[in-house]
Formats: sequence, structure tokens, C-alpha cells
Amino acid sequence: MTPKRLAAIAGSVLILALLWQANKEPPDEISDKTEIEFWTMQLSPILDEYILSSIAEYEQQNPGITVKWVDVAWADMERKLLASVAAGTAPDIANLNPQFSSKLAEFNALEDPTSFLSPETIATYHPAVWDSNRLDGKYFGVPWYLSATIAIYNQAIFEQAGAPYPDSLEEIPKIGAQIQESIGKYTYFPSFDGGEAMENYVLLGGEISNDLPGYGLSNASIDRLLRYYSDLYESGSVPPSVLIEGHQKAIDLFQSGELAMLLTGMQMLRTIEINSPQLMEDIVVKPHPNADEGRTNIAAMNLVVPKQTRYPRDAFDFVAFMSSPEKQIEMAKEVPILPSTLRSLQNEFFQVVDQNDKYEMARAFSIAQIRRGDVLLPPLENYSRLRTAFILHTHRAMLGELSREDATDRLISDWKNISRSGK
Amino acid sequence: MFPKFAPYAFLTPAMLIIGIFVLLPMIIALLISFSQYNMIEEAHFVGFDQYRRLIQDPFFWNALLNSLLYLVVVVPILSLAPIFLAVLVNRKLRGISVFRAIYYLPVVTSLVVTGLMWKWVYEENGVLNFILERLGLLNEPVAWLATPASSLFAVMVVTIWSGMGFYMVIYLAGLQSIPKALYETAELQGVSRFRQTIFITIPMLRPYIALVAVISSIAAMKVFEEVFIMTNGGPLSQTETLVFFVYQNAFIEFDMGYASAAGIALFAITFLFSIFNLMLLRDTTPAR
Amino acid sequence: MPPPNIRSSYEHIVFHRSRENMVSASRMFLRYVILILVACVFIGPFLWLLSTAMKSGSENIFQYPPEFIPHSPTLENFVRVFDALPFLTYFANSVFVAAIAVSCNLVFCSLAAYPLARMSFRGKNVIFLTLISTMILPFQLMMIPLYSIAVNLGLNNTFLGLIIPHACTAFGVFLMRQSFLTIPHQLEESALMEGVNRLQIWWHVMLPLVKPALATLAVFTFIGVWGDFLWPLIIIDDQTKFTLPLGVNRLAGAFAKDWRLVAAGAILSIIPTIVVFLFSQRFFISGALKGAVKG
Amino acid sequence: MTSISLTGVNKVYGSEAVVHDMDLEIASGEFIVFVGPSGCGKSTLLRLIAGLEEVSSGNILFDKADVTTLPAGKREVAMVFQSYALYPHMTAAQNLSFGLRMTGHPAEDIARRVERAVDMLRLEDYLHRKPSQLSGGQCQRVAIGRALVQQPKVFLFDEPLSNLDAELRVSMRAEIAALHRELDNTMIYVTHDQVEAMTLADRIVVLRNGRIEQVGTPHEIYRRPRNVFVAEFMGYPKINILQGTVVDDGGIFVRLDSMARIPLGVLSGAVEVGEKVSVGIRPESVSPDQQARGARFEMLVDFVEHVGAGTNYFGRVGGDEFRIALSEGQKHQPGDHVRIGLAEDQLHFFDARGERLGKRQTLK
Repeated sequence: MTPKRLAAIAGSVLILALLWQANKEPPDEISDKTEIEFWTMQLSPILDEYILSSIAEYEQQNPGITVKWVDVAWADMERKLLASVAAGTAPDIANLNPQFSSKLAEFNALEDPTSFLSPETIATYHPAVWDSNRLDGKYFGVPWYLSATIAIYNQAIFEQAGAPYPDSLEEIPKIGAQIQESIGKYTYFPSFDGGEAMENYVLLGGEISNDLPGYGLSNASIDRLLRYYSDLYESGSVPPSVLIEGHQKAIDLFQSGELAMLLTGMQMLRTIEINSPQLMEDIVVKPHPNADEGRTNIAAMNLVVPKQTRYPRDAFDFVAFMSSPEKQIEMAKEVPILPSTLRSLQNEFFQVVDQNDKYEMARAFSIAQIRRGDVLLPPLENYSRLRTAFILHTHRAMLGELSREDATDRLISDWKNISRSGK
Repeated sequence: MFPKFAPYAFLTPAMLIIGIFVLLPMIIALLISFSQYNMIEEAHFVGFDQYRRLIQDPFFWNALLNSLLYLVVVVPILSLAPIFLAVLVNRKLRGISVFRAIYYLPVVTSLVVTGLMWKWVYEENGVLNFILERLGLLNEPVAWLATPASSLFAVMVVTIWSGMGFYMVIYLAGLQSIPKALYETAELQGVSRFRQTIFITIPMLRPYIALVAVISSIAAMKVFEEVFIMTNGGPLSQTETLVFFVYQNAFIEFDMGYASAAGIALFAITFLFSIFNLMLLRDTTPAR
Repeated sequence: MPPPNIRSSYEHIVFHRSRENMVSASRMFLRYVILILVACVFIGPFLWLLSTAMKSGSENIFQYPPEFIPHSPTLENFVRVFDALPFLTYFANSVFVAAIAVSCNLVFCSLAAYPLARMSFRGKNVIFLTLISTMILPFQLMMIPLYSIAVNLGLNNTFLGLIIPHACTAFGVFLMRQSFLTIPHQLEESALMEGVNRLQIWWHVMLPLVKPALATLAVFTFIGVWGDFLWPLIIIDDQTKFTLPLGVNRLAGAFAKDWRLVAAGAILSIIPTIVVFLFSQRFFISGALKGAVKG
Repeated sequence: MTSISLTGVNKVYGSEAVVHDMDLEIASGEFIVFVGPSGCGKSTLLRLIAGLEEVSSGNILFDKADVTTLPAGKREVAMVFQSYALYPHMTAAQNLSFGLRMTGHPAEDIARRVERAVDMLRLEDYLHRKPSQLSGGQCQRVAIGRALVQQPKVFLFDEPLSNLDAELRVSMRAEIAALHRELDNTMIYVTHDQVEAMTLADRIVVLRNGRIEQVGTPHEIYRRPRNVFVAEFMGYPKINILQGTVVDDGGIFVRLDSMARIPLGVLSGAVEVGEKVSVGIRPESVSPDQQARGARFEMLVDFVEHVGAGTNYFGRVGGDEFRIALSEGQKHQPGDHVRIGLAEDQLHFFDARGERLGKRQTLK
């Protein structure tokens, strides 16, 4: 009898609760407490201590302001943020990648940091990275932390196959063919789930510009890029699953000893050590193959302030606090990321002490690349459509479904159409 | 004669919850399909523009075609194969409940985990290639998911695998409504078990088959997670289904109006198909 | 059509015992072989999950050819899951949410299903078709409007908000309606004649007779709530209110994706659903969707 | 003690009328039986009275009070269903008391009523069993008991015995009859079994296609059927109906197709010469050859049925089917030609529409 009754009661309670919720007054508007909601991307639980103590520190310095921290998984940030923006409950500060920030900026959803931060503060950031957060002449984000793409090689494979380490991207197919032939392993796993293909286009001499029709793609450079990818595919340097899987797969394959090299951020060393401890001995860390040729890419993580915030000034104040050189150094000591302010990039913490410490070497190469590096892919309007078309035609060329010439033409004309349709 | 308010009183809680939390969002989605809406700025009305765009969009047609292919392949298999599974476990044997649980296991497993597991099965270095090569059925490994010719079918297999147990349970219930005298007669006439299944069980289960067809076609038209986790629509859009198209446009392109129009199109197709199936279902209800 | 004999419609399903006796030993053996082969297909992929979860830290989980049996099997990864996350909190949250959602769903769905199966009233067909149609639209499209509605009702970041989309499902109403249809009318009529009211009939006569369907619905709902990821993700901000799938998702950390932990977390999250299934299997097998086809 | 009166009751499903414009008066304490073939509307009529179905038009009165719109639960009627309709998940005792408990009767009252029903129906041995553990007859007893504890004004029975085997049916029939004698309540009983109707009823209502064909005591219905339908429906073996034509052959006769004529006597102008009529005679009224009076015929026996006390012969006379029932052992074999005679005072005459013709006079 009792459990039955319980079910009936549960029902009525639910309805009552619903009515009660609906009737509840919205929280008092004129509260003297300012609460700032701060969303980060997958920093918990690793950085729990750091973030919470930073918040405590900030709250102590700024009485009257409380910071509510919400951590969202990497893969889910966009959906969750979008839903909250649509419902008008956006956080005051969000930690985003530049592509997603620029998409939000495209729809004018983000505050311009230059209206709130002092020029002195702005000057502390890496200028190239700072400038990459600009769309239509307006800024939309503050760089928080950075990473650079370095090369991690499986020495054993290269030695077995008697192959040299590549000196540029375009050498990979040749080396890959050799490795495939001699020991039947794959060499490299280019990822198509981010902007890598387009960054490589720039690395291979192309140019992407915000101001030109079709963003200034050139036939010759696209053709060169497609040749690079087709060669990779045809030479057996890359597994077929590059067509459907992303960077995570590259890491998994490398960890399984099935892949000769990995182009990735230095933080992956840690992952590799956890999943395949015995592999660490064979690992050789080098700069990105193209690092010597001039341009290298910087990957940035932003902090942005949505326009829905009621406290933009306080929000940017907190942003400045979190991305200050001091806080960035503290953070870099906790996790393998690199700071975005010039002063902290010079910090002695980044000195190499032990040439045999792979972590330290990786950090040193990254820092070197970042100091003279650039954000190769500028924010673009309709970025996701552009990316989809870019990758689709690249894949077609790789699979031989289109000739390289046709794929080049189609890619460029698609980009022209998309850039023209604009907003 | 009966108090006229009674039916409505019974329906009220359900209608409130479903009305507010399902129907209302549906209606909003319908309205959004007639507008341009990026979820950040205000929506504005554009009439049938989004639908016109759909008709001209080769990616939409590709997705529609893939979904229909899905329907055509998956629904018949999911409507018939679980019958054999149900017949197999509809016995009083030692340990049979363990087998039932094993067959049902995929149903209770989240599609995220399922997708991860099957990616591992399908890999070039994966178990499937390993087994097929050992059996001498394959000479060199196939990247099942990454090869345009096989990818959609590989995804279908996962949908079938994870749905079998669910429909098996429905058919188990159906099996229990078949008079056992039919089997006894057949047994006396020396009809083999297999033939009994074909000529007694399946015809007797016809209404259940129709029910499963309705449910599985709704599910087939809504396939998303498998694709999202295993292939992300690739290679070359070969595995992009309608819901994947909806997702892509809504959450990657922020083109909610367009995504909603595609969703409404999907809805219309599935709804008509279901009504058709339900009519079929009603006609085949046996006199019991 | 002769009126159905009530007694026989409710007798427990007896497996075909007489046929069972005729099964010879070799046939029995063959049957088990088939059962085991089929079971391999269904359980195979899980073995990888299990083996990954049980591999110790020194083992390469990505090596080829794959190692099915861990060198030194360990349960350490499961322990680590509990260390890495407030897993017990998530677990308790999930149980709480699932328990309320399941009981609400059972009550509301069977309430709504009763008149749809058994009374005639204006708008019945419209309501029924509307219900079916709500099963068709993909959630991806309804998510944003649904979230806005929930926010306006003050439900964001609350358990109630988490529960409510599962508190009454069209599928449940559909399922319960179909099972009510199989109950002989006379049972209800004889109660009506005795002056028993509709609510009492629903509770004392109808519900006890559709226990199998209720059990089926309970398990389906449980699976749905337990595994729901997208909605909790959107509606819950507060980590103390996370449910298990959100927690498991968290295990796939960006800085160090540890597949052993992911696998262990996945297994931990599957176990309760298996337990629920085994527990209710009796009902499932003897009456899942009983007569769901009628009408 | 309740009288029931139906006036102009109609029941329409969709466009199909199941009960037509029905008028019926049932006296207080009467045992009324509705009979008719399946689909005649007898069950619907019962359900209308019960309140389980809503009338499309017309009125139902209990003791002059209009109950047309009263829900079933308020009419103080109780019904026993063919399928017993026992709640499978409750014991016999719980089944008995369920309705009373739900409607908030005091416990002592419930106990008293249940006890009485248990005594009357001898249910004490299986009170704690569930319906699935009871035999059909026991189930039916519980079902009747459940009606009994309601202490209703009117008892309704919907083919309560048709799921029982023959022997049980007879004994339950007797119990129901005894129950009626004891309670003296108004009872309405639906059956398609005319033996039950004949043995139980104070009055029988014969229904066809939603209309009343005849209302009367069993004797009236059997002896003076108002039309061919009623005549054919009541009695086993079925009444013989022979087709004929009225002829003036030196007197008014019916000339049966292929057979001798039967004197029709003077019919008060109801039929005219040349009209088609039919002649009915009950199989037990047919006399075998030696005692035959009146018209004589020859019947070809097709098949013989032994029924204990007597013997039924099925065969043909001319082109018509013919049956005779004799209260003696078998005398003829299939293939035999039997000479028979029709006792003229046992004949029923019907006009071309099947309606009974006025008073018949036999020729001396």
C-alpha cells in the first residue's frame, strides 16, 4: 500500500512543485552582490584547485563580486553555450576557441574588449594573437592560453624503416611510402576536425585574407595543398580513417605504436605517457617540420564576454585578472599550456634545464614557435561552411573522386560563393 | 452517462507535461522553420524561403536519400530478424535468462559507448578484419567506416545490433499470444522447427511485425548518434542522415530556421509513413 | 466473436513443455551452440570495454594485435574513477532523478492511457495522433525551445528541470494504452456497476492487470533517463547536480584522455541498467507489450 | 422490488440502430428473460438498463423514476457476466467485497453481506483462492455472490451459464431459480439458450434485429408464437415449417408444395385464395403413422438422433426439411420412409410475411 501511495504522491508533488517554480519571483534584481558566471572548457577536475583559489583571491580583492564557476566538457561547450545564449542565460565569461568565438562575434553576440580594457593591459598580450581576435574591425576576445604544434616522433619506427625525420610537411609522403613499404605502418594522421587543412594551406605558401573576394585563395597554392594530401593518401602514409576521424584518433594510433609521428600540442605527451607508458622511451620531440621555413601556427584559447552580461565591466576585470602574466604563469605550472602575455612568455619557468626531459624540450620548442609565430587562420565569416567545403573537396581529391584541377576549381568557387553570400 | 470530465481529468497531467515540454517546443520549431533564426539574434519571418532552399540543396537530398536507404535496409531487417532471436530464447532452458540479458545488453548501453566499441570493431586493425582474415574471407583489411562504399552499411549494422534486443522483447510478448496447439499440430505432421517459424510464427506475428515496423522506421529516420560518433557524416557525406543534416545546420552553422525546415520535412515523411503503417496495423489485427 | 474467457487470458504463460520433452540431447546441444554464437555477436564489443577497463597502468591499451586478456588484470581503474570524480554523488543524483522520473512516468502515462483506451470522448483521436507525432521530431530541434521554456519556468539547474521531460512520455502513453486495450471490458464494467469510480478502477482493477507493461515501461524509462546526456548537459550547470553520463563524459578529459578510466566509467554506468533489466526480466518476458498490437 | 419501464428506447452505433424504439414494462419481482439470436440486441438492451451504455433516445424508468442519465454505479443494479468478470488479482473474498469497500461501506456491514452471500452460495471453501484456482462453476458462484452483496434493486444476468458444461449449467440454472424465489428481486436474464429461457422465465422477451418479436410467458411463446421467427427460435428440434398456397378446393385448403392439402377452415378474412402461407407443426406434435389423424405424409429419414427419453428423426417431406420427435426408442433407420400424420389442432398458420394467422378452425 505504501509504495503505491508514494507514487501517487510523487505525481502531485511534481505538479505542485512545477506550479511553485513557475510562480516563484525572479531573483531580486537590485541585489548589491554582483555574481559573475564563468564557464571554462574542460579544466575540471585537473585545475579545480587553481581556479577555485584564483576565484577566492579575486573575490577577496573585489568585495561585492562573486564568481560562479561552471566547467563544461570540450565537446559540449558549443551546444550548451548556444542554448544558453538563445534562452538569454548566457554566462558572463566563457572560455572558447577562436573559431567558435568568431562565429558568435559574427552575430554580434560578444562585447568588444577594447571598450573595457586599458591600452596598457591590451599591450601585455602577444600582439599577433590579440589581433587574430578581430572580425570586421572589431575585437571579440582576450587570449587566455596558447599552444603550438610540435612534432612527436616514434623513434623506433623511423629507425626500423631507416627513414629520416621530415624537414617539411611535403616530405612526409615520401617518408611515409618508405615506412609503409618496409614495416607496413602508417606515418601520419592529418586531422580534418579542426582548421589544420587550412592552416597547412597557409604553411605551404598560401594566403587567406579577410578582405579579398573568396578570401584570396590562389589556384596554385590550393593545387599544392591538394597534391600534398593526395600524395599522403596514395603513398599509404595515412590510414583511410583520416576521412572520418579527428585528432583524437591520431593520438590513439600513435599511442598504439601504429603511427610514426604526431603533430600536436605538447600537452599530449602527458596523455601518451598515461596510456602507453613504455612508448615514452622511443619518443623524440622536435619542432613542427615547417618551423624553420618561417611561419608557424599559434593555437589560442580565448575568454569572451557575451553581450547578454549585465556586468561587462566586472567581467572584463575578471578576464584581465585571470589572464594576467602572474596568473598565467601559475596556471602554466599546473598544466602544460603556454601563456598569452608577452611578459610571462619570457618567464624563467620556461628555461630548459634538462635537455633529456621531453616535457621541457617540448615546452621550449613551443615557446620558440609562439614567440615568432602567428595565428595562420584569421576569423572568417561563415567559417563552418567554408571549412566544410574545403575539407569535402580535399577529400574528393584524396580519394580521386575529382581530379586535382577540378577539386581546386570547385573549392575556390565554393569559397567565392560562400564569401559572396556573406550575411 | 459517465461523467464527461473524467477522461479529461485523467489526461490533464500528461497533456500538461507533454503540452508544455514537447508539443510547445514542436510548435516553436515549426514556427522557426518559417524564419531566419541563428539563436542569437531575433528570428524574423521569411515564409517558405527555408523550404525553397531545401529543395535546391544537394546536401539535403543526399541526406534524405541516405535516410531513406537506411529505412529500406534497416526496417525490414529489424522487423524480421528479432523474431528468430525471440524464438531462440523463448524456451525453458537452463541459463536462458542470461542469454536474454546478453541479447538485451546493447539496448541498455548508451549509443556513445556503443559507437566507441564498434569503431574499435571496424578498425583496419580491428576485430572484424582480424576474424574475416582468419576465416579467409578477406585478403587485406578494409577500413569499413572510412570506405565510402561500405560506411553507411557499417553504421546500419550498429543500429541493427543495438535495436535487436528491444524488438526481441516485443516479439517475445507476441510469441506468447500464439496458441501452442498450432505448433503441436505441425509437430505431429512432422513440420521442421524452421518451417514452423516461417509458416506459423511469422504469419501469426503479423500485427506485431507491423508495430515493430512503425517503431523502427521512426527510429531509423531519427538515426543520429551512431553517425555522429562513428563517422561524423563522412567519408564524403556518405553517412549524413537527415537528423545529422539537421544537427549540422543547427549547431554548426547556427542556421536554426533552415535546420527546422529540414526537421519538419523529416517529420512529415515519418508521420505519413507511420499513419500508413498504423492503418496497415489496424487491418491486420487478428480476431482474438 | 465470443467474449474472451478472462481466466485464460491471464493465466501465466506456460512454455511449451510438451515440446520440450521431445527435444533430444543433440538438439539441445545444437541450441546452446547457436545461443552462444549469437551471444558472442552481442557481447563481443563489450569484451573490449571490459578488457580496457581492467588493464593496468603499465599496459599499452592500443597495441596490435589487440590483447583481449590483460596481463595483470586489475580493478584499480574502477577505484580511480571514484577518486577522479565525485562518482558517488553523480550516482546518487542519477538514482534520485531516475526514481522520480520513472514513478512519475508510470503514473502519468497510465493515467492518460486509460481514457485513450477505454472511454469515448471528443478529441480522442486528435489527442492520440498528436501523441504519436510527438515521438517523431528529433530532439535536436526541440532542445533550444525546450530549454527556453524551462528557463522561463525557473527550471534550469534544478533536478525538477532534469526530470520533467521524462515525467511523461508519449511512448509510455502509447504503450500503456495498448496494454489497457487487452483487458476485458467486463472487469471494468462490473466495477462500474458496483459504483466504483473511475479513479478507483484505474488503480485497483486496471493497474494490477498491466503490471508487465508497467514493468516494461519502467525499464524503458529507466534506460532513457539513466542514459540521457544531451538534456542534463544543457540544463545542469552545477557539478553537484551532475548525473552519471555527464560524469562519464567528464572522464574523457582534454588534457589527459585515459581510455582505461573512460572504459571503467562506461561499465560502471551500464551496470545499474543491467541490474534493473535482470530484476524485471520476469515481467518483460511474460508480458512485455502484451497485446500492444490490438486496435 | 423494482419495476422497470422502457419507453421509446433507441440505441444507435454510428448509423446502425441496434435497439429500435423499444417499449417494455417489467413488473416488480419478475424474472424476465431476453432471448434471441446473436446480434439481436439483447445484450445491448441489458447494458442500457445497466447503465453501461448510453441510450440514443428514449427513457428508462425504475419504479417510475427516470434513470436514463444515471451512471451505472448509481442505479443499484448488479450484473453477472458470461465471462464472470472476476478480478484475477483478488481472492474470491476480495472480489466479493471490492465494490462495497470502494464505495465506503462500513466494515461490519460488508462482513455481514459477504457472510450471507457465502452462506447462500456455499462459497466458504474457496474464499481465499484466486479466480485462476477456481473451476468455472465456482467462478460463476463467486460472480453471483458479488452481485448478491450489492443488494441491488435489479439483478442482470448476461448469458451467465454459457461458459459452463452441460451438467453444471443445469444445476446452476436451478440455483439461480432458487435464488429468485428466495430474493424475489426483479431479474433480467439474457440468453440465447431457449431451454434456459423456458425454465427460468416468468416472461420471455424474444428479440430480433433490435426489435421485440413477442413478449409472453414461456407457455404463450411456445404455444402461440406470434410469427415464424419466434416459432422457429423456441423449441428443439426446430418447428417444421411447410410452405403452401391457399386454394379453394371445395373448401379452403392449404395446398402444400408437392403434398396433400390441409384444410384451413374458415379464416376470418385474413387470407385470400391464392396467397402463400406457411404451416408450422412442432416435431413432437407430429404423430407416427398408426395414430395419425388429419393429413398424412411420408417422410424420408436422413438421420437419427437419440436423446435418451426419445428419438429425433431428421429428414425430408417432399422438398421441405422435416423433423419429428418421438418419445420412444428408435424404430426407423436412415433411408426409411415413415408415414406420418399431422394433428390438425397442433398446426400453426402464418401468412406470407410470417405473421400468425387468426384463430384456426379445423374441419370435423
